[in-house]
Parts: sequence; structure tokens; C-alpha cells
Amino acid sequence: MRYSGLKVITEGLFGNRGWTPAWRDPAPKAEYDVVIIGGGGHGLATAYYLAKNHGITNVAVLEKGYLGSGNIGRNTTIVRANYFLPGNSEFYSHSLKLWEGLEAELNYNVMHSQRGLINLFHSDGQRDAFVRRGNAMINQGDDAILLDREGVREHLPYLDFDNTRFPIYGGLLHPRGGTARHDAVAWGYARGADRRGVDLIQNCEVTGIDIEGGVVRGVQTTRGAIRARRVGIVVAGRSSQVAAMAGMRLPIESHVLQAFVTEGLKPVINHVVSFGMGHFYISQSDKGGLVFGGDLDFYASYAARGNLPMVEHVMEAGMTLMPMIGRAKVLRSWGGIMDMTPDGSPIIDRTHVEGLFIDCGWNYGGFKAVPASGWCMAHLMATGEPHEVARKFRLDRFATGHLLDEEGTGSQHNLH
Amino acid sequence: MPDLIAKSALEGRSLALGGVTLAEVDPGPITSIALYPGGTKTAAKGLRTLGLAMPGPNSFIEKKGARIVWTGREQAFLIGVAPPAIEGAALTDQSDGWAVLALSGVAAVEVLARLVPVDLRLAACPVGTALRTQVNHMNAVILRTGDYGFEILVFRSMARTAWHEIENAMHMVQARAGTKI
Amino acid sequence: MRLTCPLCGERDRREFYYYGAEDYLHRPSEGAPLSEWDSYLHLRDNVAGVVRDLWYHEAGCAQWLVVTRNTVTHEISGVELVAERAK
Amino acid sequence: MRVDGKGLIDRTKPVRFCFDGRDYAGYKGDTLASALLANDVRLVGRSFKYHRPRGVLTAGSEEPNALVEVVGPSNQTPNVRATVQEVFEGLVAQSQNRLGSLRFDLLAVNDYLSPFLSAGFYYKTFMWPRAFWEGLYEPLIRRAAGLGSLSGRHDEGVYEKAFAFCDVLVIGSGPAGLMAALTAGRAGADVILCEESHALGGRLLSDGGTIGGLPAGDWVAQVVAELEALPNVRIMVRTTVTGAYDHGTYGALERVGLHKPARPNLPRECFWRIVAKHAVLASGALERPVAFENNDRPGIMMASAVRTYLNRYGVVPGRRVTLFANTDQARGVARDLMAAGVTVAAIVDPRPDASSVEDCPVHVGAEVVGSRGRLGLSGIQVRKGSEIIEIETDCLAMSGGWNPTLHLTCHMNGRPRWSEELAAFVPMEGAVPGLVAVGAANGSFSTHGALVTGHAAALKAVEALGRKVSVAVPEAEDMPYRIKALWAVEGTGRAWLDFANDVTTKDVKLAAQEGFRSVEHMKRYTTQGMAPDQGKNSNVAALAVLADATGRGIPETGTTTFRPPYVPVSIAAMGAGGRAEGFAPQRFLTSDQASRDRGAPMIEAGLWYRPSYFPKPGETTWREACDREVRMVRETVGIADVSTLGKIDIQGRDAGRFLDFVYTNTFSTLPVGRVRYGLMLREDGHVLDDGTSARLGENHYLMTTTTAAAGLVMRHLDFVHQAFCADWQVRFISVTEAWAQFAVAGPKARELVLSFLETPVELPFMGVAPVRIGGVDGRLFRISFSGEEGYEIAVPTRYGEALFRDLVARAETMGGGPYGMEALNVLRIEKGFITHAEIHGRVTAHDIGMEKMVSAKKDCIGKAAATRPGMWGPEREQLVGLKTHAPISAGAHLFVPGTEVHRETDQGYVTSVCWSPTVGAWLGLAFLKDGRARHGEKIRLVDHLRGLDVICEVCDPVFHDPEGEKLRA
Repeated sequence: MRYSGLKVITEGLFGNRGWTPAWRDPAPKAEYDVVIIGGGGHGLATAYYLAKNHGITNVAVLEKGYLGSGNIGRNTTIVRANYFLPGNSEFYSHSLKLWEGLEAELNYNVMHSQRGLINLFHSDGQRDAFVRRGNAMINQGDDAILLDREGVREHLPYLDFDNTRFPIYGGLLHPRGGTARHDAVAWGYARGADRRGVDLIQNCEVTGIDIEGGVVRGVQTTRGAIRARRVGIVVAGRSSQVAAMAGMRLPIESHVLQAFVTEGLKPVINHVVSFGMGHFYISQSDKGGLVFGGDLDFYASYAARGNLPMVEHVMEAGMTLMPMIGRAKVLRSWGGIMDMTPDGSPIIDRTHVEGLFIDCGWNYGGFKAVPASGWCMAHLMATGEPHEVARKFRLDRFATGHLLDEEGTGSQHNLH
Repeated sequence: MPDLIAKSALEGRSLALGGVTLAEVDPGPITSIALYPGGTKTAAKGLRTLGLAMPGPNSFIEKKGARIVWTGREQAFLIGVAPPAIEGAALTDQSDGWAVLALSGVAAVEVLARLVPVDLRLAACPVGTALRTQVNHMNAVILRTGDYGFEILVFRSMARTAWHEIENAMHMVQARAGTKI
Repeated sequence: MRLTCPLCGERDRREFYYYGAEDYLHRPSEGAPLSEWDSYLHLRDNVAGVVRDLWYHEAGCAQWLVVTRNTVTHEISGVELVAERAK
Repeated sequence: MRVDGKGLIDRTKPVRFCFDGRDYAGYKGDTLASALLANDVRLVGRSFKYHRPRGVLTAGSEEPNALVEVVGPSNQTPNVRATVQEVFEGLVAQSQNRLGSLRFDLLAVNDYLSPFLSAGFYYKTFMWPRAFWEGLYEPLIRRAAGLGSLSGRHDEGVYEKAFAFCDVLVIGSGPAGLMAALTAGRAGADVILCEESHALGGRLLSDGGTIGGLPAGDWVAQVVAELEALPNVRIMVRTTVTGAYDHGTYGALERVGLHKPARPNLPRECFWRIVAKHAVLASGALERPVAFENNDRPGIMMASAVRTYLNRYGVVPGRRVTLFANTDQARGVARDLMAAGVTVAAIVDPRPDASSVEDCPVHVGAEVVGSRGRLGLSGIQVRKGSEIIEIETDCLAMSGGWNPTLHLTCHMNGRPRWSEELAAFVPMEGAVPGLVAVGAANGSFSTHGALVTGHAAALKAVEALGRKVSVAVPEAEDMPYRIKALWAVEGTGRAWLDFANDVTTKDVKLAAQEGFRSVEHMKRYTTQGMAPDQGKNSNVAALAVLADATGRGIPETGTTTFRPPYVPVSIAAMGAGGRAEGFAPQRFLTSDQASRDRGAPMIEAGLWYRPSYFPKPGETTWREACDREVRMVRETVGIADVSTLGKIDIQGRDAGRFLDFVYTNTFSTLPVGRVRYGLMLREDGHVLDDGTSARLGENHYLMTTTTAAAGLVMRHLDFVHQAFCADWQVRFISVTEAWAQFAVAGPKARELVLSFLETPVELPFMGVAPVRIGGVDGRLFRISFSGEEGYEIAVPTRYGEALFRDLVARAETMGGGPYGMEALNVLRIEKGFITHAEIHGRVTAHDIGMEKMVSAKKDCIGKAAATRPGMWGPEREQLVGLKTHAPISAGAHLFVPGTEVHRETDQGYVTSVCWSPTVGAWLGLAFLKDGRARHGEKIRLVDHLRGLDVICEVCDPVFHDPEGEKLRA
């Protein structure tokens, strides 16, 4: 079924009885060409591009819970391409280009809204670091504009310019940065993959990976054994556990990241605003809620919930930066489990097992990466070779010292 | 020859609000005593000349104007007197590193409840308690000096922030005092 | 979240700094192969369950602690001083 | 309409307030909702999506409809529950989410378009043409969506946060909570009792009845009096416990000043962090609506709310009230209404076997299937068998049974358990360690059950605390709870589940039809449960409708879960103290006032404030001042406060050995009285920090760190010491704050220094000696960050200001003076000294040309990891100098002249630049691929952001006095 405004009207006139399921609910087959473990954004996008770009449609996506039950539905929905290290730069640039065509590609309105992202800086040194970043973005073919204090004021007049702990020197505006509706991305890819023949299998937990003579043969699941020639592990938040089934120890520690949304409000914040000095970022959803977050809770956790010190820190940051949000009330908070790597950059690579691939380590930047991650993982799984824009996301780069440390905080997992 | 006038962080400022008094006080010399491995006995000997001993965790001992305050594992601050010769420990002058604020009054504990993440009520924090903790975002040493009295050591450079935050809390506690619960 | 510092007693999480897994205590000896360093610095069991990890009582007594903790329930079953740990 | 003789409001204290521009009267003790209902105002809001007219539904914080803006003197607060907001003299409130007036909301057109606005419609449209999304569709959607408005002005209100501790936290003060508090309080336990409303008693204040032979109100008063008299019990009213966190920590929001006119320093709200050894959740239960066609009209209310308005506020929300309920408990409202002289038009009970003893028409086995009245209810249709009965009524009290208020038990990922008997979810025991749910919150819906379970939980808690107590549980009503689940009445029209977000049973069925069968999918697809009431009124019913639509039972369909906060909490309350400078401590130098006196702009350096430059009359730009200060240091003498550098005092027999381990180079061989530059790595082989360390005595060193890394280094040293060499004879402590330290730099530095020392000393370059200045013991270091002959003089901090003023005065007599951060930066760039602009965390010793400082003779932190193949070699960017005559900028990237400018041709980047008055050129420090081999090359510097494109010469990073002759003079 193709979605369109006309379809919405005709269905509306006939009681909305004609809408069909967005995806099938198939039983798992005994064998697939490719099994993707993980039905989150990255896994669904991988399956979609395997089918779309490589014609590989005998694919199953195995999801422990419901589709999109992981971080794809627990994030602050920011989409940007503002990295500066070669290796990251080209990857996120590619991702943003995919985002820009995603509605048409998927025939699904993921509400990608390029409302502009402003990163604030508060000292000359920070300005120089952002200028380096902005120049890298432009060298990559993306966009960046340096704003001085008055330039920031024009965009964000409600910030506290006069009475704040870390005065605003200026900002780096990334006009193509913005937000999208997170769940819709998962659903759009799921629907697209399903339409191309991919089996999306929910409530199917992988309990083992079958390996013979160093070659992957399939997986064991709560719904029986499934044979596969190639298996991809795409399970952010549980990467270490699933990789351990193949005898791997990953350079990952899992951490909880909290995020918050307020009650609905009439439009008041029209950009994505990032306050690095206070570890605070915010945007307003189309429904009107202020969506914002901060840093990790900083201790290893799989609990998908946070604690008060970080909650308070985030709120205090909001109050020092934009005290006009004080009377907005936080409606809900949640925690996502982040695969934190020692350099803050992800991994899309082969493993020591032939036919077994892994896509993990998205730290807390995985949402915007979904299209390119799926694209590159599909490329890797289909061709056996890394995609050009993801070739630095190697699993062995920590052993070899070829790091991609944007923050410069070093090999401590939670500092990225 | 320069004429070096000594100045404390807050120049001895004081403030009374709603029955609570906040004042910067001069603690006299402060010396960190950090025991080396195996230094327990020899250090104790040195301290005995003052009639003091290394205090147990979370406590301080006071004798004739001299205080010895637990500040960490095998570490204490000797406050109010010049240190005697002590073997088996590293002695470091900390006199100028801290600003000391005295907070007193029946509602002092309510004021600090706005800033300190530790139970400071008398039952949990009897007189003689010394805590290493925080005053809002600042590290501090807090001494329970009386039923209604505290002394708070903060880094000297942060004294103005500490003052400001405690003063703010005093204002809010005072404003609440007139409100019926 | 609250941690019991063996010296200071039970304190709010805000007083502590988290570093990482206990692995950081097992520093390879001089001349160890780089693979050992990779393991030491980067690779983690990252268990969903009971772990031992390193915390620093930064706003308290400045002691490093080994905390035995469940990463799923956040239950804490033990805290010891790094400096006095049983080796 | 107000009813005489009823309610707990204070009729001697009338209060005037304003709603939507009209003045009304209420009484002290009223909520805005009760006062509006007393004035027969039924229409109070508009719904989120269809802009349907809405009235008050509940009498508590779960209210989905009656959300208003409260307008204060300085600002407005959106989405305030009229059911919680207490009226006070001068209160001004207005309705929200309307285009036009509340009665004639232009956006009500959405209601007519509802067939096209079904669940998830927006995922299927607005895609073409692409540019229209951001240009047209999205702005329209955003404007129509949202509820109340923020003003956009800074919130200048006063807020506070506080900590509290207790043995037993009792959450809720209904019969279960009071009994628990009384039991624990009498046992001598340290008790905190939190009550969301302004008065203790919970449902006893609404429902009446008798306890221990006393009217419930009297029993409440008696218990409250006893609790108030107990010194170990702290009662917190207007306080909602909002979250359960790890290890007995609870968040709670106290509405301190929201119920009265603003007063200076009186907080609006206080966010409490309560640490409790035990907690008793006595939060009661929330009554649930029934979905039937047009069940959202103003005048349709929860039955319990009608009873609360009657008994607690002396208000009836209608003249002819109908009751639609499926439990015996709900009948109480009809009896109370009739007793108060209000007409009860009918009782409609879907249970075929329900009683009909009340003195009014009772329709058993019947259901309400529809309603009429555009801006307020005027009548309902009741289906009884095949018959449809029209009933004229202006208030429908509905009850679909009760959901235990178990939200807090879910805050640690615990899932509730489905009880068939209660047709409700009940808490899973132990879901939050230390928290026990009692009374209605645990599914014990009778007063007796509440008292017994509250008492038992408190008893268990006090016993665990080692206390004993004997408290008799008084007699009370123990009516069995007999319910026939009724979620949605069959019908074809729109029947609301989630009033606030306009989610109907049709939407949930559509979600199921489209494959969104998981409860999480349904919620996310329909937005059910995401409105300000957080699904309190709709979660269970929506789940039930989904279960029905997918042919599963409720437990198989899923559970509903809740995350903090229990009620929405203002950002200002949880962020109290963060406003303005409160976000982080401010650190001030002893020279701060002296610098400000000289007009120096102060800038942030970490938490410190440091002078940027010291302007002189006639200077119009910072550059003029900076250039002058640089020349001053190069030609005469300058003074700078460098006290912000971290200083760590290290003592012990193994101090040298310890420094050898944390620095790449060797310090154990440093002679006493000498200073050495040291490089410190992280264990991953990158540069952590640099600085000098002085050997003050055989077993005594003083380390300095950069300002930025002072805390980091201290933590690092503590780790290395405690983890790897706790048995060494070494102890260290920060003395950053204990010493004020000033740089005296320039050709006349020595002359100046000698002029104030009591006994002259001749120090070699990199020497240190104790000195006396004006009777004070200090330390003199001969070190330089400027490239000139330089000294740093340290005195105890109390003398800092005096010494700074003295030094500056002396310097001025010699043609010198103070210099600030700008000049300091230029001086160090000219000399090629690095700061954290260069050692930004991705840099190795090799990158900065210091690989020779990594001693081959010993192990040190970071040495092994630095040997990884990716950590050195010509592919890496290496520190170089850049020189040119046109302005350049930090953050620019470097390219080979003549090549294209893009990522693949990128050769490096610039970290620091300055105009050098000394060299007479623009200088830069940069990282360039294989840079050390490229000295003498021309390189193209491109800064798109600032529009710079300049050819520079690559050179050694030391521009000034490369042989160091001046330093050693």
C-alpha cells in the first residue's frame, strides 16, 4: 500500500477500514541467506539496504522484543553531520544525504526537519575548536556558519546573554542539522524492508551463534535454530552479550544516557541548541514537547533508567543557558543503553569468524547514523568489503592506535 | 621592602538572618598530616605533645584551641596551632588554602540541608563530626562544632561562591519561616 | 544512587567519580605485548550482572574504591578501598 | 454551584480571582477547579488535537483537561492543573490551546476533519513536495500542536532544592498513609509523611465514613494532631513524591509558594531529594473513565471527583447528576448528593446483578452510550437491553473502577502484575527495594484494608530498624470490591481513552489493524499516554481495548509501565540554583580586585576568572593593549598572576620514584633546588598534561599542572598511587589554593626580583630557592613561560593581593606593568610553548616533538600504548610553526598550495595564532602531516568560516630566541 495525502483522505471517507498492516508477522524459516540480529534502527536499515541496494532479500531480522524497541525510540532525535575527524566526517555526511531523501525513499514521513543546529561556545579556545570543526564540515561538503554573540542572539534571543556563568561568545550553526521523528524511522525502514521480502521476526531472541571451523552457520533462537550464510550483529546496548556468543570481547562498556521531554508547549524553540559547556542539548518536537538531554550517568549500567544527580545537572544547565524554560514541566524521563567505545566512534567490521559481521559502538550518536550505518553494514555484508565512508570503523583500531577520538578524552569508555 | 598585608578570603565578613549567623572565621594555622606507610606510631608520638591523636574517620578532636580533623585515609588537618615535629608523616602547610565559614543558629541545619547531600541533623551528625563532602558543587570539610553550630572549610578561591550560596539558602529558609505548613 | 565509602560511610552518588571496570587495576608489566595493553585499556566483559568497577570518592576522602555491583539492578554488594584491597 | 454546610473550605475567607478576564469569588481552601465549578464555569479548556471543548474531569494532579495558564506579575506558567492550583487573592488564570476565545476556538475545525486525522496519519502524508515539509506543513502542525505557552522571558522565580533523610518515608496521607505514619511515628522512627494536597486525609476528606467509631474527619484530625506533636515526624504537605531512584533515594516536589502571591525569597517550588531506609507507598488509587461516544464533554466527570467537590469543597458540578459506575464503592457519591439535596437523575450500572436500593432511578445492566451538549453536558443516552433511554442531566459522574497508583513501583523497571479479581494492575512486590505499597495503592480498596496494610508495612519497617511498637488498628468499613470490567461501551462513534491527547478507541483499533500490536507500538503510534496526564487516565483502558482488538488477554498483551516523574516537574525546580552564576562555582584570584581596579576585562579560565588585558588610556582595542604588554615583557618587565596553575606538594622517600612513574622523563635525578619540565601521558599514550616540577628537598617535590588539568592530574595521581604503589613512601596534597604565585618576566625581571627579597639570591635558570619577602616566607622559581628571563614568586595566599599590587608598582617604575592572558598567549606562541590548545587529547609526545622525553630507561604511565603503530610516524600530524604577513586564524585547515580544498587533501589544522609584535608577523602553531620534515615549505591556510585563504611558511614552532639565550641570561 502506497501512502499519500490522497490515500489518507479516501480512507478517511470510508472509515479508515482499508489500511493494511505496515509489515507482515511471519514465522521464521529454517534458513536465510542473511540473518540480522537486532530489529532496531540500524538492523532494519541494514536489512532494507541489503534488499534495496544489493538485491539480497532472503533476509531475516530477529528482534528480541518489538521492532524499534531499543535506542531508536529512546533518543533526542537529533540529525547532524558535524564531525571533524576524517573517518567520521565522510560517514555522517553520507548519512545526512540519505536523511534528506528518506521520506521519498521509504514513502514514510519520518518528519526530518532541518531546522538548524547551533553549537554554542564560551571561550576563545572553544571558538577555535569549533572553527576547526566547521571548516572540516565544509571541506567535507557539508555546511557550517560561524555566529558571533549577536548572530546567536538573532537566532536564539531567549538565551541568557547577560547573567550566565559561562557567557556566550558565539555559535557554530549547522543549517542542515535538525531532528526527525524517531519511531517513524524504524517503522519506515521496517515497512520498506518488509515490502522487499525481508522477514521481520519479533519476540525472537538469539541465544547462540553457531560457528563451525571458524565459519558462521546460523543462530539459535527462542523460536528455534535458523541457518544463515551470513550473520550481522546489530544490537546496540547488548553488543557485548551477543558478541560473547561468538567468543568475542568487545572494546565496549555499556552506559545509561537519560533524556527528558516536557509537556506540550506552543512553539518556542525553533532550532536544535547544543550547550557543550553544560552538557545540554534541546529541541522542540512537532507535538510541542521540549526534548532535551545531557551527559551519561557515567557508571556502567544496563538498567535503562538514570539517577538524580545527572537529572539535576541537566536541569541546572538548562536554567543557566535559557531560563525561559524554567516553567516547562518535565513529563517523562527515560534511559537508553549506550555502547561506549574507548574513542567514541563506532565499529562496522568483519569479525574473526567468517560470515559474522558486527555493527556496534554507536556511543550516544547512533540515531543520526541509522541510514548510513544500514547502508554501510549492508555493503559490508553483501560484498565482504567495507564501504568507502566506513572504512575507518575497524574493530582492531584500538589495538593499533588508529583512533577516532573526537572528544579527545582518551581510552575511558564513558568520557565520549 | 614590600609591606605584605594579609587578607582573608572574605575579610571577616558576617551576616545574621532569621536567627542564623554566617561569619568568616580565622582558624589559625592548618597543617595537613599524611602518614607514610608504617608511620602510625611515630606520628602518634609527635601528636601526643599536643595531647592529640590521629582522629578516626569522620571526626575531629579538640584540645586547648587545637583541633585535629580527619580528612582522609591516614590523613588529618591540624588546625589552630603550629605543628610539632612529627616523624613518619608528610606535613604540608594548608593555612592559606581554605576559607572557614562558621554557621550557627537553630535553623543552621535547615540552611545546610539545601546544599549538603549528607544528613546533618544532630542524631546523625553529632558534635565532633568532621565530614568531607560537598556544599552544592564545591568540595568542603564540614565540622559539627555545636548543637546549632557548624564550621565549613571550602577552597579559598571559592569562598565567595560558598558565601553566596549559603546566604541564598538563609534567605529562603527565612522566607519560609513565616509560612504555615 | 548511594555508595558506601568504607571510610566516609553512605553517600550520594554525586560525590563520586566513575572510572571503569576493575580491569584498570591489572596493569600489564613492562614489556608486555601490545595485545595485553589492548585488553587492559579497551576490551571489557561488560557483564549485564555483577561487576567490579572503580569509583573515586572525589568530593570526599579522595580514595579509589572497588565496587561490586549489579549493572542490571544497581544493587551494590561490596565496596573496598583500592589502596587496601586484597591482592 | 456551592452547597451550604458542606466542604472544608474556609467560608470566612473569601478570595477573588480571575479566569479568562472575568473576576470570580472563591474561598480559601478552594482549588481553581472547585472555585470555577462553584461559579458554574464548566468549559475550561480545549483538547490537544481536535480542540474539543473540555471541562474538569478529576479533582487531582491526574487532570487531563483543565490545564490553564497562571499569569503572575513577571511571568506565566503553562499547563497548570486547575484541580491542583489553590486559589488566592489576585490569582489570574487563563485558558490555553485555543485560536480565538475558549467558546469559539477556530481550531475546532479539526474536530470536523477528524476522519482524516486518525492515528499516525501524519506518517502517511505531508511528503510531497519535499520542500513543503519545513516550509509549510511542519510550521502549521507545530502551531496547532502544543498546549500552553511559555512567555519566552527568563524565569526570574525563586526555586530551591534540598536534601532530607528519614527511616520511613510515607507517601500519601489517606487512611493507609496516616496509619503507617502513626505506627512508625509512635515507634520513634524518623518519619517523613508526604501529602500531595494541602491537607492530610486523602480520600477520607472526600468519602467520609467512620473510623474507630469516629467520623473519618475527626479521626484524621486526631491522628494529624498526634503526628504534629511527635518530634520524630516531619509532615510535608503540597509535596508529591515524583520518583523512586536507587538505594532509597526519592525525588519530591513541594509547592512552596504557588498557592499565594509571590513574596521575595519565598521559593515557588522546592525539589527534595529524600533518602529513606524504608518507604510506604500509600498513594491510593485513580478512578478510571469509561470510553463511550462523546464521553469528553464538559460536565462528564469522574465519580470520585464529584464526591470530592461536594464533600471537600462544598460544590456540586451540576443540578441533575447522573452516576455511571460499575462498582458498589462508586454509589457513595449518589447517596452523598441526595443527602445534600442534589437531584440524582439516575444511576446507570452495567452490572446486571447490581443492587438498586438508592432513592432514585437505577438502571442495572445498562450503559451510557452517548451524550449531548456542545459546550457542556445537557443529556445522555442510556442503552438497557435493546432500549435507549434519554436522560436529561448536566453532570455525569462516571467510574470504571480503580487503578492502584503504583507508578513509583515501576520506576526501577519493575512491571506490575495483572489482577483479574480487581481488573487492574497491582504492584509487583519488591519492585523497588525498600518500598512497600499499601492500601488502595496495593489493591486494598476498603478503609479497613488500608488501615491494616498501612499498619503492617510500618510495623515491618520499624522492626527492621530494631524498634517495637504496639498500635491498635481501628475499626472501619470493609466493603468488598466487586467489579465487572468495563473499558469501552460498544458503539460506532468516537469514544475517548486519552482525553488529553485525543486518542479514541478507534485509534487504538486502527493501530492494531496496521500491525502496531505491541502495546509500546500502539502507544507510540497513537500517542496514547504521552500527554500531560502521562496516561494515568487511559493506559489500562487503552491496553484493554488493544487486547480486545488483537484477540489477546490483557496480561498477554503487555503491561503498562511508568517512568519518573510521577507528576510533571518544572525544569526550574529540578534545576534550582543553576540560574545565572549558580551553575558552577566561581574561583577568584587574590589579584582579582586589583585587576578589575585597572579596568582589566576578566575572562573565564575553567572555573577561574583571569584578566584578559590591562587597558591604558588611549587604547581602543584589546590588540593595542596586548601588543603593548608583549613589548613590555620583551623589553622591560611584566607581572602576571599564575596562581591558577595546579600545585601539588609531593613528599616522601619514594617521591622521586613516583614522579618517574607518572612523568615520561626522570625526576629522581633532579638535584635539590632545581626545576624540570615534565611531560605526563595518559595510560593510552596520549599527552595528559605538562608542567614543571621542583625539587624542594631530598624527599620533597612541588609539581605544577596546567590550570585546565589540575583536577584531572590530582585524580590521576591518586589512582596511580593507590592502585599501583600504595606501599611506597609517598604522600601528596594539592596546595594550589595555599600559594599565590606571580610571574615576573622580562629583561628587568632580575632587577625587580632583587629589589624586594630580604636576602638576595642568584638563581640559575630552572632553579628554585626559599626566600623571604617583607617578613614572609616565600618561594622563588626561575622559570619562564614567555621566553624571557623569568621568575615566579610564590607567597602564602593571604599575601597575594598585597604582593601583586607591590610587584605591579615596582614594575611600573621600571617601565613595566601587569600583563594579561592575551599577552601571555602571544608570548608563549612566540616561544613555541604548548597549552591545551595543542595538547587537546589526541596528541602524542611524538606529535609535539617530545618523543625524546620518553625515557627508555624506565617504565612510565602511557609508555607502552604510545608504541602502537598508529601513534607515531609521518602519517600523523606534527607540531609546526606557521609564519605569514596576513592575518590567520586558529581552526583553519592546511592544504598544499595549488591542490583542491577538500577532506582528502587536508594536511592539518591550526591550533593557536597571534600577531607577534616581536617577530613582526602573524604566527601560528599547527599540526601538519609529517610536519617536522616540511619546515621551509609553503602551505595554504584556509578558514572558510572567516573567509581566510593565506599562504604561510612552515617553520620550527619556536619563533623567539630559539637557542634560549634570554632564558639563561
